[in-house]
Amino acid sequence: MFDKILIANRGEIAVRINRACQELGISTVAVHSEADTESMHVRIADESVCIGPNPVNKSYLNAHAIISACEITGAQAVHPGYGFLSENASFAKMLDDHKLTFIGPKYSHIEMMGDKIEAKKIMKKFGVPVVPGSEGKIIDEADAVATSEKIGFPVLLKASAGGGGRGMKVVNNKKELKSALPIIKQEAISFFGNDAIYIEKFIDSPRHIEVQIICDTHGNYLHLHERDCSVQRRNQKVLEEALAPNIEEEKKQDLFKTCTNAMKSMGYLGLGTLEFLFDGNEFYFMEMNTRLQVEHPITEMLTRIDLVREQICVAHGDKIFTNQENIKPLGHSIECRINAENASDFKPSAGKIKMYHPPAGNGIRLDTFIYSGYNVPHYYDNLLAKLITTGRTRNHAIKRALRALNEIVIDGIQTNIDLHKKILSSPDFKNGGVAINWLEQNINIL
Amino acid sequence: MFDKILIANRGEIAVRINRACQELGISTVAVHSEADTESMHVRIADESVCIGPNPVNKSYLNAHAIISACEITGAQAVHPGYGFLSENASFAKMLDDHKLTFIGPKYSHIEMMGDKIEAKKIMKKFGVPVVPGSEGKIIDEADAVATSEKIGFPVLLKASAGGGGRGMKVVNNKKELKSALPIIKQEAISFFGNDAIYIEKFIDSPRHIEVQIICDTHGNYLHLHERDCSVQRRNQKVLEEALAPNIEEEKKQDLFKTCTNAMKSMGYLGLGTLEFLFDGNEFYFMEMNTRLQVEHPITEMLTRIDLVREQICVAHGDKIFTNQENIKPLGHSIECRINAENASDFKPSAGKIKMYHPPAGNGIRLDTFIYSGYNVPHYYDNLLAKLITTGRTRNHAIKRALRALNEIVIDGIQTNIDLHKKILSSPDFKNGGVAINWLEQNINIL
Amino acid sequence: MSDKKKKQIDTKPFEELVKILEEHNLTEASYSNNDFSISISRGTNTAKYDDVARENIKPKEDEKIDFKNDPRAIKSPMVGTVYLQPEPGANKFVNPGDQVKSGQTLLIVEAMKTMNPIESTLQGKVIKILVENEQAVEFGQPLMLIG
Amino acid sequence: MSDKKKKQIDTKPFEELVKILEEHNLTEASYSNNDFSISISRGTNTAKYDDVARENIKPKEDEKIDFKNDPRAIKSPMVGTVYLQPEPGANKFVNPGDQVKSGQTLLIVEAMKTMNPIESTLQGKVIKILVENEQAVEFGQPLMLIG
Repeated sequence: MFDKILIANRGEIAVRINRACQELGISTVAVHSEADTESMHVRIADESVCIGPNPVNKSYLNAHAIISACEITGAQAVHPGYGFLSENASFAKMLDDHKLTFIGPKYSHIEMMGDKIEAKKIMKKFGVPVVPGSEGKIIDEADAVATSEKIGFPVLLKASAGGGGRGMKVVNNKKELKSALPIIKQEAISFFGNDAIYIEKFIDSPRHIEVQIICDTHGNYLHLHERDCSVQRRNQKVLEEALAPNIEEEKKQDLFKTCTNAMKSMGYLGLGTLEFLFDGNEFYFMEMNTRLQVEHPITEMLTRIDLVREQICVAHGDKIFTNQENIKPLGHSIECRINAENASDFKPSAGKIKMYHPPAGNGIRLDTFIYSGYNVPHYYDNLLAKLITTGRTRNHAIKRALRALNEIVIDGIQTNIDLHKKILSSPDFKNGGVAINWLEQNINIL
Repeated sequence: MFDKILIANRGEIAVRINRACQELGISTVAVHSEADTESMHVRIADESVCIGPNPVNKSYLNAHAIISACEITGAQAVHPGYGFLSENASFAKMLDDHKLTFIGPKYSHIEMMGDKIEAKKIMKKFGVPVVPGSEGKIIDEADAVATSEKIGFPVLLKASAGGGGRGMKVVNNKKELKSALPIIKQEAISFFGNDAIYIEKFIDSPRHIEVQIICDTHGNYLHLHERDCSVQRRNQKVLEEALAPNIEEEKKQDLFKTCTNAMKSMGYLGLGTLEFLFDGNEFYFMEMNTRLQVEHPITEMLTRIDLVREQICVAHGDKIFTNQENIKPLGHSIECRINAENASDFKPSAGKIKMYHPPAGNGIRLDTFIYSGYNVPHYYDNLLAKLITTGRTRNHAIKRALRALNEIVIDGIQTNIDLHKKILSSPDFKNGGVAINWLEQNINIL
Repeated sequence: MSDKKKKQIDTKPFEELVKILEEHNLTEASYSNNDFSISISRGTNTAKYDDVARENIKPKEDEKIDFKNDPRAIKSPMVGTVYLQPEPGANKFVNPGDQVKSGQTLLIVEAMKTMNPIESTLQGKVIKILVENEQAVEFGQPLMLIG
Repeated sequence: MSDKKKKQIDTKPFEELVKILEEHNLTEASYSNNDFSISISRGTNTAKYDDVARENIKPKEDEKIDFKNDPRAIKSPMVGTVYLQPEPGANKFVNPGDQVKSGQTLLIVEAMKTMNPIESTLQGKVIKILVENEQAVEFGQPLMLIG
């Protein structure tokens, strides 16, 4: 095993990784900006190195400083956490060039999945379901009609150079298609100077379902079941749960098989998450995250596999300790992302935490880096803590989350704790299976 | 289900029970002494009633005040926790007379198991292994020799009226027996005025192994496997683990079967723990606790069954949600009892907790009632918190406990955190299976 | 007498200064003019859990505690239900303004179907009856003020 | 005797001030008017996590931080390894007591196999060299004092 790992991150995930290292008997090096000198991830590490001033591009994104920090401390491997350099292929390559282990997949796979269009093509090739659409640009009206009828209405007309909501139109039938096509083409030319049009199946109110996978260098390509991350606001996940309610087990199992086969075909290594839209009982691949996810703990709670520990082990070349048959998720787990933010305008809320008292007891896990007296800097992400509650049933996990949210005390800055209480108390959420636009549509009436 | 439960306890267990009630949607009534007005169990309950002044006999042991508190609040059931009135048969009977539910076994069973000699006789009748010994008093030397040889040396000669270490002697063979018998007889007469002598198998350095059982009113008598509570000081458990290391699985399974059969024969209801000495690959029944144990969380972690929740459900007459086949303990769990005590003389340490910061993360559970600024009163038990760490393997759980003990901050009063670190770091403990006298014999060299 | 007046601290400016301190989240503040000067400081911003918990968890009903430390209070020696008259329809044992003697029955607390007459431990006038008929009371709860 | 009386402390204002201190959770308070002045302070009751953590977790090496806010300090602009001379065996770039000009090379920080000459941003005498040859330094670590 590695003797020393450098953790190239901050906040709760750096603390989380540090704990996994301690439990593996690995020494840790924290890196930090000047603002983070008193941060928890620095305090609990065995060593720390200040790598730059407060802006992230000069500190946590400063690949050179991080590699230098490895050199002066003798760290053999770098855990990038999530965000920052975690999906930066050239950073992974640089580490490789310096004979340092990047705790993550091969850099070629990071690069491959980093190009979202390329990723879809590859996944389609491996048999993973993607959003159906035209193979290339539409030739003429007849082609558009034929393609749309093959996919099934409603479809989305998209200017291939489009963006920002422009050059896009949903059409519900042949008639609408025929009248919309010339308009979109005209828009495409006038706004983007390119009349190439694609057609894609229109997915109205899908759910966000993702599959966690883990692979080693010994030919094991396993899945750790799925997570439902549909409770979102402005494309940011707010609350996640595992397993996903109200989806047929057989449908899920088929998807898992497809995913692990794709990983095998790629020869993937480490943790990865395949994100899907789910609508009309069908899954559509969106993208693959080639790193540890924020919401990984709910999977840990159900499978009882420590993902960070295993991630380090497989990066070291060890074999996964278990096999697919022995991974049996039990119960239900919910993660509430507790952010420092204003309840009404959702603006980040920085400042001093006067008092912090966490919830505790059976079925409660709280991953955080805050403490009474900590000054939350305004430079970074506003995620303060992840409350993970696990119960025998979904209803039990919800009740547990509510009682934990009533116990928690974070005084001095504003948080979204009340929003979580509202979500968990809403009949829609209790029924299970809300779509990704549900929260935004209902946020004022919850 | 009950609408309202009164929790007749304080400290961490009252908080624990309150949480289970909240998760079941049951309203709670906290009772408290004057000193506990600001205690956490009062703060988190839906209602609270001051039942008396600080001494426990006038408050937490005041059955009349507690029943009055039920009457004025409309609570339908009482959860006694552990200690205090939890094994008081007449309290359970009083509740019954007042048409209130005692969350525990029938009072006849509390009474039966409260008489330790009677309990052994009954268990022996049900086929539970007890310490072998003479059926009644020894008649003469020949009887003593025959009995001892049947049991096997070494044996313990015991004045039946003896106590406090007097009127007891270990003899290793026939010769020692013959010379000791008249001396013990003489001692028995002069100290206790009664020359009746018993002979019992002498168990030198046993381990303390206990079996958790749960029974409902629908004919289910289940075991939740065992706990090893051998790390003790002055007969007080310091650290417990589940499952017990280094004991043959078959041996355990035989014991479980015997225990559940005994419970079936008794028609027992609710939670119970059968405590055994384990020595020379044999179990010897000591006593049965007819209540929730302090160390119940380690069993919860392995079986993922919420014991307090189930205890309330079966007291209400519900059926246990699972069956024996589905109870499959997974991993290893350790509980460290964090006491407010002086590290050198073990005297309780009361006073104000200036700062409390708990450990957290994967595999950590902390059951406590303390908070930053809480004043620990000197009237009550010195248990501050229970740190429960669960890992995939025993070694993983130990490592996790050590990293959590390094994280925890309790400032202002003295605790036994260092003692736990020493225990968990010692080679003897790591090997697994220390005897009940191990800690006291090694406490100065750990 | 004038001396006494001079050495008395005027608490008003402190309260004003504390308000400023809190509003702006300061740790120190001082003020002076020709006649007096004042300064305060607070080492830490850390609120006590007491305060925070009260806000965040739930407030205890303060009325109960109000007269806890009042030497004029007769407190309940037990948990139970209060009766202000000997039997339904009868006159109250005592009324505000009544003069009572030590040992005189003030009210009854019923606990576990037993009626417990509560006798006055004080002599004087009934200033205030703090409980209502059939109200539930906890141990130590002030019942009446006598003085 | 009259002298003794004068030196006697009137405890009343203290009591009042302590009350104010406690009520408002302050650590210091002072008050004065034309006739008398009084001040009290109390070490903070609630230890900050900072202090507690330092004791309980592990102390940060304080030396590093000592000169952080010293205006005479030349700080490292990067993480790396310090070389005080241009090459092994050569003389040091500068020695304590040397007069240096702004822009003059003081030492080298090697980072990722690249030698980065660190130039003085100050003019003056080398007061102290805070690092040793081949020592690892972090961003912002004081290297030399110039003044």
